[in-house]
Amino acid sequence: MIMVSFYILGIIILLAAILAIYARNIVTAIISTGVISLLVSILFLLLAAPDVAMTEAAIGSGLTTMVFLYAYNRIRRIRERNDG
Amino acid sequence: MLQETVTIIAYAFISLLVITIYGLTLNGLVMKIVARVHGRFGPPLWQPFIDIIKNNAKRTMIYHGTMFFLGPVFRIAGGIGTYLFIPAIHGSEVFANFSFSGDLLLVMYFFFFGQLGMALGAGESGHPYSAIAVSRGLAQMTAFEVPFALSVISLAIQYQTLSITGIVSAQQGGILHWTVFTNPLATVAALIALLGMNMHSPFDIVLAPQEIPIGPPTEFHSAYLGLLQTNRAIFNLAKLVLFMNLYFGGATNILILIIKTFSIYMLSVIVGVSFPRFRTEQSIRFFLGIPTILGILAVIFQKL
Amino acid sequence: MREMAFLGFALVLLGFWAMLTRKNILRIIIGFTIIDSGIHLIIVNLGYLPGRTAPILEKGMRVGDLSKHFVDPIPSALVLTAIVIGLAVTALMLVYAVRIYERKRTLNIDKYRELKW
Amino acid sequence: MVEPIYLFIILPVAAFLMGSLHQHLNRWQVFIFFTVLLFSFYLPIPWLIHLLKGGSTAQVFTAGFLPPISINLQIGIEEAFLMTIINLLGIMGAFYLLHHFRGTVYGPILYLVFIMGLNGIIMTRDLFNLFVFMEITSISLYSLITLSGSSENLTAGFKYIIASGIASILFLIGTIYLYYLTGTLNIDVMIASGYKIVGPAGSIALIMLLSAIIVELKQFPVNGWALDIYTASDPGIAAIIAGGSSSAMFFAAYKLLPLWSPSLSSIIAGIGIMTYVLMNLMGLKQVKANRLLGYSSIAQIGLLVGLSALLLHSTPVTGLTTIWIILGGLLINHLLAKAGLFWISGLIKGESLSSWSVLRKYPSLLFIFACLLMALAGLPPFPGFWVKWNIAMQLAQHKQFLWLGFIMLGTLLEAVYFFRWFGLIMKSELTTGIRVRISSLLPIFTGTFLMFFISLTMMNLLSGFNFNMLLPILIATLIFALKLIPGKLKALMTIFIIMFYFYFLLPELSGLYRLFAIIFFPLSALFMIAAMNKPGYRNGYFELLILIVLSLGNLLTSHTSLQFFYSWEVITVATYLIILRGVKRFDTALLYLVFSLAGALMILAGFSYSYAVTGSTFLGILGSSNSQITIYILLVGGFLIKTGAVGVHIWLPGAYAETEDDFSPIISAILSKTGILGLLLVLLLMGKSFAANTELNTILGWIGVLTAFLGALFAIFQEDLKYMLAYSSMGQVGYIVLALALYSHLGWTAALYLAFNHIFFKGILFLAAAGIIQRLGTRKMYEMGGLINRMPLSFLAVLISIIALSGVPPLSGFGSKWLLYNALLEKEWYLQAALAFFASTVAFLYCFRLIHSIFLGQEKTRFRQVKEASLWFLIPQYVLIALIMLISLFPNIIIEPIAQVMADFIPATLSWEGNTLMSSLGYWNGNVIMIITMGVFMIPLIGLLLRVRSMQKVKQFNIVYAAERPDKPETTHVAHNFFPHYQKALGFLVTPLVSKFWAAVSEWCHTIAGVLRNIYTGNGQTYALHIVFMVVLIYILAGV
Amino acid sequence: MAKYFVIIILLILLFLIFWNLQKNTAPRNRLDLLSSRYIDQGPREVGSANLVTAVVVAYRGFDTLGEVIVLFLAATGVGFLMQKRQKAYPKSNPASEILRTGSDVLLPVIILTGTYIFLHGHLTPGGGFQGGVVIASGFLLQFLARPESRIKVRKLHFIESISGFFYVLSGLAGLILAGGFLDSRFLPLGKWGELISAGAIPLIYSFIGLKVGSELVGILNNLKGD
Repeated sequence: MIMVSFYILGIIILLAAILAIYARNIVTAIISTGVISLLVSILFLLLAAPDVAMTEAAIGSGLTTMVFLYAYNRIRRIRERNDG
Repeated sequence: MLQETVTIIAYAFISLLVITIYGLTLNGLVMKIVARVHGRFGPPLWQPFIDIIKNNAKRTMIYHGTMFFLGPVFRIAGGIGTYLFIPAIHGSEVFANFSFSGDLLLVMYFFFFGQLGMALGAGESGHPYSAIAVSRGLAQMTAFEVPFALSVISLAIQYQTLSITGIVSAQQGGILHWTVFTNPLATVAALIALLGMNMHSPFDIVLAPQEIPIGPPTEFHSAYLGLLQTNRAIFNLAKLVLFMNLYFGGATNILILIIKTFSIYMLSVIVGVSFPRFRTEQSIRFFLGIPTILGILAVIFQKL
Repeated sequence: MREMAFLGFALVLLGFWAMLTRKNILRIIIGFTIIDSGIHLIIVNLGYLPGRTAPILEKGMRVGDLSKHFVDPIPSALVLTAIVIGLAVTALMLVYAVRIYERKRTLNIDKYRELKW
Repeated sequence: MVEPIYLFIILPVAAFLMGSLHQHLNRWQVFIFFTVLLFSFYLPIPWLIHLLKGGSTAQVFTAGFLPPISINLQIGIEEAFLMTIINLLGIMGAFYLLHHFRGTVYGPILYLVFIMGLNGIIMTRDLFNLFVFMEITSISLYSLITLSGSSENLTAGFKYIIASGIASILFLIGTIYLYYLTGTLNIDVMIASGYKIVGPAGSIALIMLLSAIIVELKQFPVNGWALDIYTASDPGIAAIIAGGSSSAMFFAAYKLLPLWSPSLSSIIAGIGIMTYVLMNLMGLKQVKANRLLGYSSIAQIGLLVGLSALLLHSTPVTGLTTIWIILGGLLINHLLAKAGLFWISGLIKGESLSSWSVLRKYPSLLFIFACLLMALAGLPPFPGFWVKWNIAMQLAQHKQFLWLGFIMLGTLLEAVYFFRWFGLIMKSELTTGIRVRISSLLPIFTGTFLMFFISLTMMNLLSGFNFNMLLPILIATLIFALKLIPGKLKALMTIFIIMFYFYFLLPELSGLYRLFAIIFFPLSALFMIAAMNKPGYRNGYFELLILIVLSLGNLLTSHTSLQFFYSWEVITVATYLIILRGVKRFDTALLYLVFSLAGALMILAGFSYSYAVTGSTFLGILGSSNSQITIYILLVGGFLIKTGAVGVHIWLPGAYAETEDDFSPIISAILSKTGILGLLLVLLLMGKSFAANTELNTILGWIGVLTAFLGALFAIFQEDLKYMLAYSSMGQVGYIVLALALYSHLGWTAALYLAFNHIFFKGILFLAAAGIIQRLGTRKMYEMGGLINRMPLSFLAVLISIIALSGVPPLSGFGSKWLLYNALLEKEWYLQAALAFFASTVAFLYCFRLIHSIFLGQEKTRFRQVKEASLWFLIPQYVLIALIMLISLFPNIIIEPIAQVMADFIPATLSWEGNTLMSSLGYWNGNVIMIITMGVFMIPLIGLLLRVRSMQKVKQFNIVYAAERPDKPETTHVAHNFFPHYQKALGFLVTPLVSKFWAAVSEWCHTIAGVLRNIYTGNGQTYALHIVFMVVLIYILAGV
Repeated sequence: MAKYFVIIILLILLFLIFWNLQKNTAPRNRLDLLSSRYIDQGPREVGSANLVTAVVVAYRGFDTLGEVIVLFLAATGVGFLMQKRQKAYPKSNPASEILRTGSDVLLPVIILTGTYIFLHGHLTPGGGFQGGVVIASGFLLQFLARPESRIKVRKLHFIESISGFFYVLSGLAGLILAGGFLDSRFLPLGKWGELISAGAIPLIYSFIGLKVGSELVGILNNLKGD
């Protein structure tokens, strides 16, 4: 059971990684990165590390993604101002 | 001590006088012979004496500067000095000159003394021909000194001494003891060098009678010229005596000296008249070619 | 679990791939975070022993032979630190990206070559 | 003693509080900032003292548990030392950055945390904690780099983050697997349980860890980002990166050293030393100052890394102290010097190397700059010198000759670009653009001052204090301090000091050394009379002269090879500076320095080889080993460079000719004898059984005679007066080398006699040249002419000296020729003798050309009014003429003492009979020859004088030339290209093959550097790729 | 293209290295001495039920100090870098009413949750860092809901400083009152399993939580702009 869920998660993680690398839209990529972290944190739970899972979920998928999006947002705004 | 000194000086004077007279005669003789070879009548035998007396008797009123004035003095001092450091006649006290004060190296370097002085005097004359001629002369000299030096080194190996007296005494006791037979390579190298030393044709570009009237002494006249001419007799003979001592067994009396030096001189003259003139760089290359190789071979053979 | 480690390494390599080939510096930063996730996975996996539980005492557990029931707490502790450091670095990189974009109006890393040799 | 843990309490607290309270703190903020920094500086000092007194290494435990349960810190000697200097650098750097920190609270906070991080890296004994502290320093640097906010700052910083990020990843992987294998994170426990780190997993874990550290240490090839950081970041930040961050990281590497397997260890050594060499090589191409400093920084750290890997692994515990001193010295030397240079770079507005020429306006800064460069190049009296020396000794002792060679190559390359830079500063157009702030200057000066202090300490530690070695520098500094004394007075003082020193030195010396002391002291004092002629202050000139001459004295009193080498290098540097002062273009001086340093390195290699075999630096036992051939080759090679032997002579003409006119006599006549002294010492000290018989002497002899010949040949084609004399010097010294190579009593007597003679006549010639050039303002001989009327005294001096030079009897020169040929023939070196003879006739050519072109021939219109040379030039000339005359008349007064001295070493073959010298081959009576020559000269002269009345000097153009009277002196003065026929006949021999060869070497070095540095594309991704590549490479090399 | 080729080759080699590394790592079936000791002695020595917390706060507390400093550095660095930003940027659109109301309601709940997490760090999974992040996420929601809102930066900094200060101070207390710097046992260990137990761990985690939370809010605030 664990192994099955692991394999499914693993494949999704890898696909998400590829998506993060190659997605046209940078926002998609950022979200995919967050998804990777989230799924990895599930793996941490499987590995009996709830502390790490919590942290990874909170920091890796939550906060980091937000920081990413904020940064990207600023870049976009610079671009807009520049174009405008 | 004083008496000894006075005697030596007196002997030197005698030796010098004899050699001067002989030298002048030799010059006259050669001029005559060369003229005859050319098919001319030529000057009389005593012409050099006349020239020398005439020129020396003339009073000079002008000069180009101190060095110009001293140039001929340097020149003749060089000639006399060279001669006086060579023992002219083996065993003779009169003709031993001042050979006790130095060896062959001294003589070889004293050659330069007169050359240098002459070159300086000629330089101050401000005449471009003099400078050109000096440049050519010096350049040529460096070249012919090489085979000569090699030849001398070969002798030094052969006789294990640099003393001229020593070399001469080692050659005594028969014609076959002469260097010319015991060490022919060295002799040939040196004789070729002698051609250059004498600045005879084909190595007479220094004088180059056509474009550079008489070489370095172009501006020298009257008394200066007299000194130079005197020197030419003495210096010429000094070289001949040296060669005689080194390669032809030396001389035990004045007659042998005359015969031997005359023969050596004639040798160079004959070679001279039969060759065209070399340009300076050609003569440099020439001397650094075959004669130098001969010299090196002479050294190597002696060392073996 | 060996598979877990390979997943971790696969993430590391994918991250490297992103970092080495993508020109957009945001993607490079994404590559970094992917590598980070992979590393964390590797570390936690090394502390895992099959069949054991998280090192949290609950009422009723007997103190004494707990070390036979728990996984290794040290890697977890290290990963906690590593995650926070990763966040710090990512945040700084992103701020850098913003500032660089402000200056250079491009996110292409090939264009940042005024300094070389 | 304060517990070190308080560093991690006070600094964070200060940082935390400053973050929020800065509005309330206002001015106090700066106060708190510096108080905290001062505290961090103070903290390790009592520990250092305590530990130096023999106290034991202290452990600091955290969390109330003992390691390995909890993290512990350690403060031992190394830690305390490094913390002291890094925190000191921290304070100085903060002071420098003060103006940047105004108006921002973030800067000081980041800076404080950065300093704390460095201390943490140094002290922690936990691998993961080390990682945390590395991250702390990196992250604070990420921000600090952007201090000036330029876009270069940002892009460089981004590359740094990429590289450092990858390094962190590798470090983490390595750490966690090591933990997995050993079950601990404590470094000491991990080292103790090293047996558990086995198999491929262990090796790969180590490789990962190692790769991370190599990236952080900025080693080749994973350092492109570091170069960008050094270039782009504010110099104040670059200084703390180069000094602080690199040093701390080095210490981290040092800590982990016992972890590496032997094969990894040698990989580290290879990477470190290759970094040193290649970075210095690539530095050759660099034109930006900060980037060049970056190259040099990386190189220095590479050296440190390489050395620690090479030495620490194979040294027994007893020898460790020395190695620590070496590494510590190298570190502190680099730290202070590089930080100082970066700080100076912050003052200068331009970024190109030549924009630093503005320093010329600030002599004190320039002085500091020169000091820092010399320190980095490993020249005395800076710590770098002691380090260089001991590195050579230690590596030799460990038989690491290949690495030693590489290190020397790197040193040389570094010196090339540094001193090229210095030359550029001194000689390129004066730029403007400098902002000098007191706050910036203070750390620069403090750092340099500290360097002197540390050098003294190192001298004390490594070789014992020696006041004599310091004396020259002290005196020179003292004179330098008396800035406003007129030059003439300084000249007098210089002469006085030199003679005073001589007076005290002479009784200490004996034999050979006494002869050389006479060469070095009274004669150079005599030459210095000429300096009285020049007006103005001439700052630096006399100081350097004193430095040179007094160091020459130290050469003579040296007992150990260290003392000798020290003085040797001081002379080299001082000579370089004095040459640089005088020349118009810096490359002449640079060429001198580069060749001299190469020579010095060869000498160093020789000494170190000897040390490796005998284990002692005592000069007397130089030869008591069975590897004499190597030592002989190295030492003789080194000294030959100094003599300007053919093949390595290309520095010589420029150095002799282009330098100031009154220094030329000293360098060509006197300083060229240092090489001779060296050669003589080598032959003496190598032991008779070896040195007298070795076939190498034959080679040496041929080198000597070829130098003599080619020197003379080059001289005849020179149009420039001083170049001719320079080449002539080269040739004359070639004779001396030839004579020395003979290893016979006659030969050595000839050599020293030649040496004396050469000083006399070359001194006169250069002094006369100086006088002439001063009056005429040109050095081209064909522009002169006819000067005999204007400068009769100079003419006479030159005349006598060329007679002496060419060896024409009766003057002293003939004696040297006579001795030389006799010696050569005695030794049966016949072909050499012939070539020497040829060379001496060629010398005749340039002698004549010299005197003819200048003094004879046609007088030029523009020089009609020139006066006789200055009296100050004539006085020493005529003293020398008197000496020449004296020894011509009585050669014995000089030959006899020389022959006696030489008889101490080799049985005499020279004998006397009254005034007649007898060799086994010939004889020579100088006295009589002189008298006879005078006689035969005077008699015709008197005869001629009798026949002249009312002499009248003809006008200049009163000659008949091509049937007309010339009217222009230029067309009638045959002087230009005086020996065209020689050019045609033997010109091929003077093709500058050697110059071309060295030019090609330089060209190739630059080309290789240019190609190599293409790997630094400026693209962050490429740099990341380099790191991956390096990991793979190390993996392959380690052969897992 | 050649560059891609090189990268592929290098990454394949890197993969081989990793493969080699993992393949040769023997799976372990029992814990090492050190971790066994942590597990066996931890509850007794430190009093923490969560042994990860025991390691993080107590045994490897020094690492955690570093960790806090790293985050502090990140916050400072972001502030430092953003301080020099150029002119103002165009305003972003205001968020929907639902989001605003929701965030207003949620904020206290989220903060409470965060506080719970770091206060129970020694008992349950989670701790100061996780709690801090949760608190920050509450503010994040605020930012999203009211992009124009400005938080009181000075107050934020004050909380950050003071909590950091007290964190180090509690470490110092450990040095003075207990076994060493950052020793959490300067307070009584209390009864195992209770909220107020495990020495100073809850206290320390609270400070950390506050500090981390305020720092993260600072970062987000800085990045948000305006």
